[in-house]
This record gives sequence, structure tokens and C-alpha cells, in this order.
Amino acid sequence: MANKDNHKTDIQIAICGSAGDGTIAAGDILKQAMAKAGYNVIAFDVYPPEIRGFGKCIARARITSEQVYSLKSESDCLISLDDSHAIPHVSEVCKFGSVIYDDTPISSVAEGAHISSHLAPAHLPYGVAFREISERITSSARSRNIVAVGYLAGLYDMPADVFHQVIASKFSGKSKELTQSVTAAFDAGFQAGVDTFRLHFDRIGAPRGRGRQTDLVMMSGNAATVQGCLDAGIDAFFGYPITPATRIMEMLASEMPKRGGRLLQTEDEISAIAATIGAGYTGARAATATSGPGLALMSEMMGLGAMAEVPAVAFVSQRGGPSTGMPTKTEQSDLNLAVFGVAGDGQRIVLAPTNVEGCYKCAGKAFEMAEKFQTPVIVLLDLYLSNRYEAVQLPAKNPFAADCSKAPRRNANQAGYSRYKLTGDNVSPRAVPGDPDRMHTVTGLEHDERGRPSDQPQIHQAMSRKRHDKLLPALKYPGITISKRFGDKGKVDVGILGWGSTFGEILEAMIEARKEGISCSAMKVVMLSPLPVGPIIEFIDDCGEVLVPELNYEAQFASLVTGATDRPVHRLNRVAGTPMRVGDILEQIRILAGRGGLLAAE
Amino acid sequence: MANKDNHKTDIQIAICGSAGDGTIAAGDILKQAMAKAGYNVIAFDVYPPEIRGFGKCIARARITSEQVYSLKSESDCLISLDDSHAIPHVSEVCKFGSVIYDDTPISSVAEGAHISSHLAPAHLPYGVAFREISERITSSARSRNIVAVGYLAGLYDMPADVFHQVIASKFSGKSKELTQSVTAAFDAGFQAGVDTFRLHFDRIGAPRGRGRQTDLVMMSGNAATVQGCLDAGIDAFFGYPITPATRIMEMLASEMPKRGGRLLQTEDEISAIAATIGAGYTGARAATATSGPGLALMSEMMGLGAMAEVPAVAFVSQRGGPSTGMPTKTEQSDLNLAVFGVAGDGQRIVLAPTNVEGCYKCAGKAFEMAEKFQTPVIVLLDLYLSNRYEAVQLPAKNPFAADCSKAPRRNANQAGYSRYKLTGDNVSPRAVPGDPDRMHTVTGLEHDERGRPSDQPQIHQAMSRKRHDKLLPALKYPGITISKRFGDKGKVDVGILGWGSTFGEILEAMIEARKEGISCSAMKVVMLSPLPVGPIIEFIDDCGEVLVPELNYEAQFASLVTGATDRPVHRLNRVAGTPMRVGDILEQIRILAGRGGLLAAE
Amino acid sequence: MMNVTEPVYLEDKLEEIEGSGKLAYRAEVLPTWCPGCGYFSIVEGVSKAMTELGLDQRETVCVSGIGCASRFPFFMNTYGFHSLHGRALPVATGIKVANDDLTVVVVGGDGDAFAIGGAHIPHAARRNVDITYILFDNGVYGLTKGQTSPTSVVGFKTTTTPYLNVDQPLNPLTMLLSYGASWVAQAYAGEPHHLTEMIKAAIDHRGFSYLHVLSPCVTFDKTSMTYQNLSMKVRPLPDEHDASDFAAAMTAAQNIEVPQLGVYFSSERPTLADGMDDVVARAKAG
Amino acid sequence: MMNVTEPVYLEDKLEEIEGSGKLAYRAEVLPTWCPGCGYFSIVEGVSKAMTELGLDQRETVCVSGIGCASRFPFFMNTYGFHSLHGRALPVATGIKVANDDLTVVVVGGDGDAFAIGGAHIPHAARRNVDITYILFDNGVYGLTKGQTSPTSVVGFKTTTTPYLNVDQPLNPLTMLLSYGASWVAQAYAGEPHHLTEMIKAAIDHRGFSYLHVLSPCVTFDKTSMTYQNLSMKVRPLPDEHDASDFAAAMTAAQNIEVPQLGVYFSSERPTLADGMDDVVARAKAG
Ligand SMILES: Cc1ncc(C[n+]2csc(CCOP(=O)(O)OP(=O)(O)O)c2C)c(N)n1
Ligand SMILES: Cc1ncc(C[n+]2csc(CCOP(=O)(O)OP(=O)(O)O)c2C)c(N)n1
Ligand code: SF4
Ligand code: SF4
Ligand SMILES: [Mg+2]
Ligand SMILES: [Mg+2]
Repeated sequence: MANKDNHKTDIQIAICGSAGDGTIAAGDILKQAMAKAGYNVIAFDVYPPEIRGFGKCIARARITSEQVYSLKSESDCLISLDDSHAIPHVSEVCKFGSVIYDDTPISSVAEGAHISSHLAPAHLPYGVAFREISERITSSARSRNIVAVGYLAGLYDMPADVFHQVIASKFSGKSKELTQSVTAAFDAGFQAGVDTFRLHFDRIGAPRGRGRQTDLVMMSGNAATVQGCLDAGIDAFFGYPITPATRIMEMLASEMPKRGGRLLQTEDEISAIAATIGAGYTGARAATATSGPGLALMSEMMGLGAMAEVPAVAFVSQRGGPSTGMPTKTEQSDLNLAVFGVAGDGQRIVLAPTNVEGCYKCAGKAFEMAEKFQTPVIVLLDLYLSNRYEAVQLPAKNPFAADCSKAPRRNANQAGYSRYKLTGDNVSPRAVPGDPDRMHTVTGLEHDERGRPSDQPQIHQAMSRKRHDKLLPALKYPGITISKRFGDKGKVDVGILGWGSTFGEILEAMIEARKEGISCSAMKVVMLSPLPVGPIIEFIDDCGEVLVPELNYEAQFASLVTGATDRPVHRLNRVAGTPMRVGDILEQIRILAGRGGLLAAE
Repeated sequence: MANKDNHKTDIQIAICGSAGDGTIAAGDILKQAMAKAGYNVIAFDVYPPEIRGFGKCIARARITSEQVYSLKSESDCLISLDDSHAIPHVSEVCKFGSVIYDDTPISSVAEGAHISSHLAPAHLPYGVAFREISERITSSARSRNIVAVGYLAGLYDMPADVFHQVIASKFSGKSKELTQSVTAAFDAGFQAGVDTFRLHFDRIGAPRGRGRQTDLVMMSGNAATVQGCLDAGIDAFFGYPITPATRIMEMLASEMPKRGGRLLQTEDEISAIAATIGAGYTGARAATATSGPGLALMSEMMGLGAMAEVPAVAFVSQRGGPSTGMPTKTEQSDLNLAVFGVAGDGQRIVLAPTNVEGCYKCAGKAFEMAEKFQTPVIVLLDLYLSNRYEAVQLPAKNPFAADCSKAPRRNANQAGYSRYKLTGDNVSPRAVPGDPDRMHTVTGLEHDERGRPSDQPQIHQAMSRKRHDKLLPALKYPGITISKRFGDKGKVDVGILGWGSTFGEILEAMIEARKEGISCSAMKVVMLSPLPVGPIIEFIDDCGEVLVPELNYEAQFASLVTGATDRPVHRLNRVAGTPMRVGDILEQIRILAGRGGLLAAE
Repeated sequence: MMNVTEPVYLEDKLEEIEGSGKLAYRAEVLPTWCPGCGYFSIVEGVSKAMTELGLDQRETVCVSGIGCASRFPFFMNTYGFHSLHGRALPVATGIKVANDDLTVVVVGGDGDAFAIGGAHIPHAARRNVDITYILFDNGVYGLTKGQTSPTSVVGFKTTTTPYLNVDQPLNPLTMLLSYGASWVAQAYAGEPHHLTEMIKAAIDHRGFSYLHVLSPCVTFDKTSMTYQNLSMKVRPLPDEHDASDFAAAMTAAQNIEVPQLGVYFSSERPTLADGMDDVVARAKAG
Repeated sequence: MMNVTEPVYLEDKLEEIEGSGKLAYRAEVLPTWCPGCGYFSIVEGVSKAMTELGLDQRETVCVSGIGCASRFPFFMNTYGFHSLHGRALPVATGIKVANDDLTVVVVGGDGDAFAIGGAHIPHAARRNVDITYILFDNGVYGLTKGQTSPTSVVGFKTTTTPYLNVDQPLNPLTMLLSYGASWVAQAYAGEPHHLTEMIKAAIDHRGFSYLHVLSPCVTFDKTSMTYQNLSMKVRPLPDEHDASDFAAAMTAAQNIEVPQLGVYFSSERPTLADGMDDVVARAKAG
């Protein structure tokens, strides 16, 4: 298949079924295998709402030979494990895309209940006897999802061996028989796929760069976050379950103890952050994880962290709001709470990674910064980023520094130790319990250098300045992207300013726009507090028009930027609970490129 | 004393002593009496930090014949009830100002411990035997504070009768003897004052407008807030003590039951706001009161109020922050938390009165708006406004409407009642428990018109818009000032944009600036959310330069304004824990007037 | 006493529900719980109890927090408030303070109540707020898919305790008694008839009534609080148990090996509303 | 048993403090409490206990919430964390989880603990976190100048209950026992010697020890928990009381008329740290 090599690959598979059908598991095997095969994969699963039952699941995976940044709004192939759920998604299958479904429904279904009657003329239908094959091979229908994956692999000429490896590792620990029967189910499906008459362009091209299979791993944003915590040497974790952050605690619960780390499921979010700060006070690296409602409850304690200057890391994965909102839908509407949700002038560092690799980086660096600047650090994720899978390559050697705390000088006069000493860099040498003769009390009351309560004007003024200024060097922190510009250099017609998970769609849109000859570039802002005002102003001033697409209603990031830069921007806001559509961004870019200065009109 | 009438009065008295000296009580009698006499009085007491002991108390009262808006940074007279505390305040006494002190210390004091040795040459010293007189008249030294007030009254030629009335009413309920001995102590002091040789300008002029004595009352911001609640017919109050909001609950605790209202001290702030929302859900008018730390804890529940669309009123009196901060010092640093401190796009109405009368208005209107727009309403006060006394005139007839709730139409189809119906004005007819056949469940989950949980994109989009748009008419709400411009009309060189208690100082500074021939005007913004963007833009565009003075470090209001208007403003921030100094604002105005467009330089 | 060792499947119950006429108190939508979830018996029991007590739906409010249990109000045809995780009691307290005529039934899960909501229970109980609190105890976090809860047993394996839970569980009955709850009882989802009787009595009680219902989570607990295990363990309170004897109740409640079903404690004392009426009276007397 | 019916005045104590050598554990600053406040005996007792136990100051942390009681850490010469109202226990839990070598003494007021902090006590107790919790119960909110607290008696007149408090107070002792605290005792600020002994025993106990200290607020309570009243009421626990008998402890704790001083309950069970060590062991065993 020589033609394979010079044939770019970009196919998106959607597997749709109900919670009971093993939909997510099927998607998991597919993306793991293709990543193993060296393809670039981005995947995002959609679960039913928190309450149990037989809700709809969709596993989507985009498999490409080139680097891409988001899922496509159209899929090239839809696999139906449950027609009632899959039928509404036929419309997302592109022209000449294929739809794979079970052609032997248990009972003769009602008129219109069968997916085949919903296909568009331009769709390629593949009816396969998943259930029958599964029953024949494994004497149970439960493996029909595996049969379906096998069929897909055969149909698209995917390498069977990587699938075998993934299945083996996935079922390691389970009985040998199970692994074998699952593998057999896969092979049966695979053969059926191979035997199917198919058109050339169904085949996939070669993976990107050769021989990289080994170091490419499929990881979700939450998993990468967990890996970052582990590599940064997290000592203690305190958390309370809440979608979509729960997985972070669950993964840490199985990994940390292996390394001697300690994890506690606390009674609520207030105690989770309180214990995190208590642990941080002793010099340990501690973290918690939650979502918007939990962060709201943590607000007061976050303020104590800022005032008492105690390191603490909080991972906050956003979901649809306000209030309990839409727990299983994605949104970027907790920015205001993360940046401004504190009583008084209680600043803190807020980082928002834009992709899975960024989750790893921000997680690890968050511990360094919390320690170095003696402050709470919020890492702001969202459901789309937490649950999204990308094929990533983690650095060969651990990139995170072990101890970044500024310790008191050995032979410094220990008698009057000043925990809150006013220093050149505004960071005070920090003693922790156990240190000899530097006993002191930290407090949420305003205090003098010794930590003694004080409400003297000049002290409050000086300490307010200290707490503010000490964070500014974070804008130059090494080893992490604070903000970054992509696309055309210099003056451009349109600039797109983005943050968080949406930046993937922004990049895709920018690339499209440039293909269309529009001069434009995009900037991602990873550090939301303190805000890199300088670079943002530079960027805005380089752009004829600036667009800020984000998944919230109140244009939270846009207002933050304008408030800090005095610069007007165009807002693009969607609250559909789903990722931003590349097409929607592109459309706005076209409009802005078509006619500048329609600002007044806005 | 014919000359009295055509003689303007503007004197500020400072009484300083320790908690045990009856300092605050003395100041109280003074301001009550002068208000009774028809003078315009602004007073602000400074207490020692929350923890008990013998901390310093200062009672300051500015007594004027014309309307003024803040205290002066210099006092015309200082009364020392405890030299150790008063000495540092000699410096605040103006040139030719008088210092009144006890000339018979119990024991011969140490070198420099007596205040007389700290006076400036231009100070007029009045040593009086407070203690001796008190002991002689009341056979106890406890009334020396009264003697001092009496002396002041005599010295300044104040009408003794109003003092007698105030003392009588103040001690009504106490024993007749007590009232008599206190009155006697006052008279003895008064006589001593009258007998003192004094310079003409110590005398005070006539009160402003005649015959208004009766309807002028001395009120603190907290008391006015309480009156507003009562006049609006508050049904239930739930609160948890916290300085400086505690007094609101304490006053309501004694007043509400007299009217059949119910008040509960809850176990914490979360339950306070939860119960407030529970009561609001039944159709009652309910409120809570707290400070920054409590508001932080209420953040999640406030979001529920926004999502479930339940009326609730929260009074938030700010104090020095972040965290426990400076509980007995004033600050305006909870604006971010009040406006942005919520998970998701959970908008609410935020009102910030600028003076005592405004506290009354905002308190009452908050209940109307909460009901009309089915939303939580935050009334943002601060310690300076809560504890500041002004001579105010409350409207003769109750200005607040009883029921502003949009009820379902009688003969509307009751079966499928839709609690969250999408209507023209975005406010849905609201049924409450007890209404026949309109059973429904309110929820913090996103929901359809019926209130059923839903995470459909179009529903979330529509409901997000509803929750946002329904609040906009609040910007035109009748009977309350949303924003207002003062001073020169049309284009001016300098504009001052302000909010909250600081606006008093802003007005004083503007008046001074205009006297100096600087063309300037000031605008107060009472509604902080939704923000009256139109009027603010108009104002900013009328001004060569705009100054935003506020008592916080992060320029919270300035950023809010710029973020919403794309307009740059100059920031003036102080966090001394004390009110902004008129002089500091004036100085900035001069600079801005002197040279425009130094914006870039900033 | 009839014992259920098999999960109760919704399908089997459907006609029974329709036939029962209890639909008056049931929303058109059927509960979205997993088939076999113990909660079905509770929603059953509550609607049955309401029917037999002849409660007025428009004067009845069901209040909940967040969790599988807390979905309850959506399945009832009364007024409902699905509030926040852990906050059902303070919300309900506000409702009763504002309108004492309403019958308020509060429901919640073990996590909702004893983890995040733990600060509120003592105060609702000591104030004797006139509400009925039905606690759905499945010993696990259901809605978030299977983490330990304050009532999970030591050794319980969950996603957050993959190496087994080491925290000693709480004893809700002794806790509620120590708080001063004026009515405390326990029931079991596997014994629907007794459950319904308890619910009736709980709603009947004037003051704060606490009903602890043991209810299996068939999806996330296959080992601990299963129908199998519970049905074997539970016993009725001995007939000689005197529900007016606080000390006796305390003693009975300390037996965690054998969960006993029935009314542990019942007493009459002024409710919060009574106290507030006194306050108003004193204030008006001046 | 020596009874103090007179407030203890700071002045009288000064030389005694200086003479005692206990200053090692005392910050230079003297407590800013009102003269006569019962808390002086507690800071006295703690420093005396620490001296006699020979604790290492640099390995000792005093954690508090907010309140008059919570000012405590500022008056000690150990490491200290003056945290937030109601949050001392979770902060202390974090400290112990991160560094089990530290001796952690948590202090707080009745409001700090049983009002806003109520959700945390059951969990610190059931997990048997190895800390000492000294509760300063003055039955009132001192720092905010005199409002009712969860332990205020019915009929108590305060600024928030001008027409008298109607809420039944909580019984901290039965509550802590029901939570599974492994050590529970009661002392009285008016009996400094016994108080000091109790503090020593509490710190000595391995696991969660709860010491309830009755301590008059001389400024905001002139009628209820005064030295006068308490000194007349308090009695020692009967000699025959068996602190290993949980039921007996529960029974003794139910006597609210006569506050009994001494150790109600004491038992040994694995601490949270022990449990976490097991988890690590199981994890490494794989
Ligand atoms: C503030 C907050 N924290 C966490 C959550 C996530 N959450 C929802 S339900 C739940 C616990 C459910 O357990 P339980 O209360 O026992 O009810 P069950 O589902 O078992 O009936 C949690 C942690 C939330 N919704 N809000
Ligand atoms: C979140 C929050 N709410 C309220 C307060 C105000 N506050 C400080 S101490 C206190 C209660 C003090 O009573 P207690 O806990 O009994 O301690 P005590 O002063 O009596 O020793 C309150 C309500 C606060 N600091 N923080
Ligand atoms: S998860 Fe458990 S508790 Fe929730 S509905 Fe299913 S069985 Fe019931
Ligand atoms: S107010 Fe009461 S508790 Fe606080 S220091 Fe004074 S006496 Fe002690
Ligand atoms: Mg549960
Ligand atoms: Mg107290």
C-alpha cells in the first residue's frame, strides 16, 4: 500500500450508544490503538447527565497524520450501538461519510426506529451483525461494541496488532479467557470489515512521524493534571467529589499511596481547601480539586490563603452554570469567580491551560509558584479539557523543581523572626513548624511583619502592596507559557484572543482563515491573574480588530481584558454546553476581516 | 445675639477617650442635641478592634448650618477624656482650634503624659476639672464625660434645652435619680463653659432652616437600613453576627417582633442566606446581613437564588480585607465579590448607597426589586457608612410598595403551569406554595420553562438570556437614584466618578475644586450591577479626565467601569482603613486640571 | 415481617403505582433512578402516606439538596425546592419560619446530610423546626458514581478508597438523639409497609421528626448495604422499647451491629414557631 | 475541690506567671482578654501542661478559628495558625496529615465550634485525627460583643434575643461521644488545677481528644454561666465512673443539670495517620 504514505489522514469517528452498550470503552480502545500506531488523536466523550439510567453516550475521536487542535463539527464515520440514540447524530456525518450499524435488531423495530431509514443519500451505509457475531464468538451479546470497533478497523485498514496490544493491556488483571474472547470478538469484526467492499478514501494514510509510537500516549486533561501533580511530588490531596473534577481525586487516590502520598476525601469543599492550606502551612505540597460550586464555597478560605500567605493549589474544572447548572456539559463561566471571587483585595495566581499537555505543565508549575510566591494558585480547567483525550508526549525527564520555598537564612537572627518581613522581592523568608526557634502565628487578620494583628494605616498599605507586588514576577516565571501568539506576525487585520479549552477551536479557525487569505493571528492567555497586560496590549494594538470567543454568556474574559487594557474587543459568546464551533469563529473572523471598525455598530 | 443669624456654622468636635470613659455616649448626646436644634450633623465614631480591652474610642461630629457631605480632616475642637489616647490627635486640631481636657489628673502624671504639654501655640487650651465637678455633683467620677459635653455646650453657646431633652430620652427607662444627676452634671459643666472667657468665633451660628427641628433625626447608616427594611414590611430576617453588620440584626431583633416579624440568628452565613431564599420562595420579604467574609460563604447560595429565580436581599457592610482583615476599619474592597463572586453567569442586582438617606432608600427598594425581578439583591454598605451618623429627614409617608410580585393570571390554564415561562419582559409569573394547582419544583439545575432539569443547548441559551435580560429594566427602576451627576453641566475638564460612602468626600472635593475655578463635576453610581453603562459613558465623554477615588487597592470599581465602557480612567486608591481624605482627592483634581491627557504617563 | 432480598424493579411496580391512586402525589414523570434502587420504595411510601394523611398538595413542600436522593421533589406532585448540596435543612427552616401552615418534607442522602450538610442538622433538631426529615442512607455517593460517604463501613472499596476505607462511619441515630430531635425512627427500603407507617408517623409528629431509611444502592454498592445483607441484619425494635425514654433510645441506637427498625424516641416540646410566637407576644407586651 | 467564685484577675496572676517558668510557652504579649475572663486559666493551664509534658515548642502548633478564644495562639510561644471562623479543625487535619510528628492543639469557642464549624467536628472525631481539641465554652459570642450561641440557655437575653432566647442549647458532650471521639472530658476555668490535669491528659491521649472547658464571659454574661453559678453547680464525676464504658459515658453526659468534671470516655483506636499508613502499605504491596 505504497499510496498510503503520501496520503494525509484526517478522519473523525463517532461511536454512539447508551450507557449500557460499552460505548465509551469502544471509543477508548480505538483512540488508544491509533495513538499507539503513531497517529495524532483528539477525542472527547459525552456522558449522560449525572443521574443514572440509560442516557446517551457518544465517544468521538479525530485521527490525523498532522497536528490538529480540536474536534471537527462533522464526523466521517458514525457507529451506532443504539439506533434510538444515534439517529439524531446522523446529521453530523459528512457527505460520503459512512454510518455503521447493527443490521439485526433484537425484535423487528417500529417504523422509523431503524437508523438505516434516516441516512442521507450521500451517506455510505454499512449494516453489520454486531450482536450476532458477538453471540457466535463469545456466546454473549456484551462484546458487540468490540465487534464494531474491529469492523471499523478492518474497514479502514487499521493495523490490527496495536488493537490487540491495547485490548491485552486493558484487560490485564482480568481473566485470561475474557481477554481471549474479547480479542476473538475484535478479530471477527475486523475480518468482516476487511471483507467488506469499500471505496478507496475510506482507507487511512500513514501515521505522522515514524518510530514515535512508543512515546505517544493518549491522555485526558484530568489524567495529565494528575501526572503533573505526581511529577511535582504532591504530598497531600484533599478533595470532595464533584463532576467533572472527581476523576482527578479518583486517579490520585490510586496513584499517590503507591508513592507514600496521602489523600483524604473530606466532608466538604471548605474543609478540602482548609486542609490543603493546613498542609501547605507545614511546607508540604498539597492540592484540592473541584468545580464552580465548590470553588464558590472555597472563596473565604482562599482569601485566608492570600492573607496568611500559605501555598495551596486548587484545580477547578468548570461545568455549565450558574448554580448546579449542567454538571455534564462544558462551559467557561467560572473565570470571574476564579479571578475576582474573594473578599477584599485578595489576589492569587490563576492559570488556565489550553490543551492536555498544558494541563500537565500548569499542574506541576502551580505547585512551584504556590511555594515560590506563598500564595494559593487556581488551575482553571473545564469539562471539555478535563475529559478530552489527546495523544501527547510528556517530557522524558521530570521538568518540575522539588523545593521552591524561600527559607530563612540559617544564621539569621532567629529571635525576632518576622514571617511577613518586607523584602526586596516582597516574598518573606518562610519558616515552617519544626524549624527551630522561629515560632510564629500566621493569621487572616491584617498583621505587621512579625505576624502580630495590626490595623495601622501604614501597615495595611504596605502589606497590601506586598501581597499585590509579590505576584507580578509570576508573569515572567520560567518553563511555562504565560501567553503566546500564533499565526501571522506584525500587524494583522484580525486577531483572536482566547483562553482555556476553546483555544483549540480558535487555532483551527485561524488556520482556516489564513488559508482563505485573511491576515490574522491568535493569542492564548494562560495566566489570567496576574494578567500579562503588556503582551495583550501589544497584541491588540497589532490587530485591526480583536475577537474574543469564549463559552460563557457574560463575556467574562473579554471584560477582564478590556478592564485591564482600556482596549475594546469584539465578543463571541456561546453557552450551548458544547465546545465552540470552529465555523462560528471563522464566520466572525470573515466579518471582521471584511469590514474593520464595525465596533461602533456593536 | 442677633449676629448669630448671619453667621455660618461649620465646627467639628472630636471627643477622645478609652472604651471605659463613655466617649461614644458623650458624642451621641452631642450629635443628637445639635440635630434636634436643627443643625446639619455628620458624625463617625471609631472603635477599638473587636477584641475587648481599653482601646481608644473617638467620637467625631461635624456641625454645620449648610448641607455638607463628609467629615473634615481637621477638627475645630478636641475633648480629651484620656490624655494617653488623645495626645496623638492634637495634631488634627486646626489652627486656633480648642483643646478641652481634664486639668486634675488623679495622680501627678509622668513627664509628657499630660496633653497640655503637646498643644501647638495656635491651639486654645481649656483645662477643666471634669472629674472633680462630676464627683462633686454626682458623688462619682463616671459622669465626667457628661460634664465635658456640658462644658462644650456652654463654651460654644449651644442651646441647653435640646441637651436636656436628649438626656431625658436617652435615660428614659433608667431610674429618675440617674437622669437627674446626669442632667445636673451637664448643667454644672455648661455653667463652667458659659463662665469661661472665650473668643467670639468659638460661638456657633444659627441652625439651618427654622422650624425643621422635629423632622430632623440623627441616624446611622445601619439604623437607616433597618428603617428601610421595616418600612418595606420585612417579614423574616436570618443573620449571623459579624462586624460591622451585626447592628442591623440587633436592631431588627428588637423592632421586628413588635410588628409580628420573625428573626433567627442562624448557625452560619450559608444557612442565613439559605433560609432567606427559602422564605423568599414562599413569597415572604426576607433578608440577611453580613460582611465580606460572610458574603464569600454565601456565594454558592447566591448563585442558586439567581438560577432558581428566588427573591432575596443581602446587606453587606464592607470592612478591611482580605480575609478577617481589619474588622473595625472601613474599606470598599468587596465590590468584586459582590458583582463577580458567583459560579457561572449568575447575575444579580447590586446597590451601593452613598449616604445615610441612601441606605434607607436602597434597603426598601431592594425588597421591591428582588420581588419584581425575582432575584437576589445585594445592598453594599461599608463600615464608614454603617456607623456614620447624619441628620436626615425620612419621607413623611412610607415610599415603598407592598407587593411587586408578578402573579400568575387567575384564570390562566393551571394545568401545565410554567414557573420559568419565557415572557416579553423575561419575568415569569410566579406561583408560591399555597397557590392552588400550580405545584412545581424550583431548582439550581438548568431547566425548561416547566422547571424540569434540562441541558439542551437551546434551552440553556434561552434561559441564560432570560436571566440576563430580565435585570436590565432595573436600570430604569422608579423612585431610586441609579446614577446621578453633580456640579458643572456639559463638558468639563475633570470628572470624578464615585460609589459608596466615599462619594461624600468626592462631593466636598468637587465643591472645593469649583471654588478654585476648576471646571468639574462628579457622578455617583448607585447601581453597580447591572451597571448603568449609558450614563457612565456619557459622563466620561463629557470629561477631559476622569478620576475614580475608592478605598481599595485593586481599583475594583475603576476596572469594572473600564471593562464595561472601554474608557480609560485615572485611579485613586487608599487602604488606610479610614475614609478618603478630601484633600487627597482635591490634589488629584488639581493635577488633572493642570495637565490633561497625562493618561499615557500613568 | 416481610423481607425483600430481591431488588424491587420499577417495571413490576408500575401497575401497582397506577392502580394505587397514589398518583395524585406523583409527578407524571417516573423516577429516573436505577432499576432496583431502594429509593423507589421511599417515593412510594411518601405518596402513600400523603394519600392516607390526606395532605393538601398545594400546602405541601418537598425540599432537597443534591444527590440521587435529592431528585425526589421532581417525582412528586407537590411544591418542591431542589436546592444545593447539603443545604436542604436551612432552606426548609426559612420556608417554615415564613409560612408555618405548610407541611414541609425534607429529603436527602447520607453525604448531603452528614458530610457537607453536617453543620445544619444539630440546629434544625434543637430548634425543633416542625419539618419531617427523611434521610436516604445508602452508605455511598450515588450521583457522583460511587465514592465513600460518612456512613460507609470501614473496608469499603470505592473509587476514592481503592485501598479500602479506613474512616469509622458515623452513627446518625445517636447523633440525632444527642442533637435533641423530638422524634427519631429508622426504617428499611426493603420493608415498604413498615416504611410507609414510619413516614406517616413522622409527618404526623409536631416538631422535628427524623426518619433514617436504610436503602441499597444497587449500582455502586455490591458488597455492603445490599438488600441481601440488610434483610438478614435488620430487626424490629423490641416491643418493650419505650419511645418516651430518651436514655433507652440512646442505648438502643448504640447497637450498630443489628439495625433496629421502629420509633426510637418521640416527645412533644415547643417548635421554633411556638418560640417565635412567644417572642412576638413578649415584644408586643413591651 | 477548690471553688473559685471570684473572677481571676490578670493582675493577680502576673507574678505567678512570671515565677512559674511557664513563660517558655507564653508569648511576650499578655492576653488581651477582659480582666477576669475564664480564658486566662486555660492559657495558664495549657502552658503549665506543656511544661510538665516537656513538649518541644518548635514541634507544637496551636490552631484556632476566630473569636476571643481563638486569639489563643497569639499568646503562646509555639507555632500557631489563627485561621477562619469555624475552620480550625479542617486546617488542623491538614497539618496532621502532612506532618504527623507535630503536636497539634486546637482551640475554639462554642460558636466557632458548634455553629459555623459544626460540619467538621464529627469527621475529625470519627477519623480519630491525633489532635487535642480544647473547647472554650462561655455560652455566648464574646468577640462580637454578646449574641446567643448554640450553648446559650433558653431565656438568655442578648442583643439578638432581646425578648429572650427560645432555642434549646446543644449538649456538646453527648454529641462528641456520638461522633466517636476516642477521648472526651470536661473541665472548668474556675478549677485551674483540675483543668491543667485534664489538659495534660488530653494532649497525652493518642487520637482525637476533646476537652470541654466551662469558662465564664465576665463581660457579656452576667446571669447565666457566671463563676457564681458554675461554681455552685459543677461536681466531679463519681469515682466509680468507668471511662472505658461508652454507655456509661453517654449516660453521665446526659446530665445537663449538674455539669460533671473529669474524663467521661477514653479508648484507644487507630488514628487517621495509622489508617493512611495502612493504605500506603496496601498500595505498595499492590
Ligand atoms: C457544593 C457541591 N459539591 C459537590 C457536589 C457533587 N455532588 C452531587 S451529589 C453528591 C453526593 C451524593 O451522595 P448522597 O448525598 O449520599 O446522595 P445519593 O446520591 O447517594 O442519593 C456530590 C458530592 C455538588 N453538587 N455540589
Ligand atoms: C465567616 C465569619 N462570620 C462571622 C464572623 C464574626 N465572628 C467573629 S468571632 C464570632 C463568634 C465568637 O463566639 P465564640 O466562637 O463563642 O468565641 P468567643 O468570642 O465567645 O470566645 C463571630 C460571629 C467572622 N469573623 N467570620
Ligand atoms: S446510583 Fe445508586 S442511589 Fe443512585 S439511583 Fe442508582 S441505585 Fe439509586
Ligand atoms: S468578651 Fe468575654 S470571652 Fe471575650 S475576652 Fe471578654 S470576658 Fe473573655
Ligand atoms: Mg448516599
Ligand atoms: Mg463563646
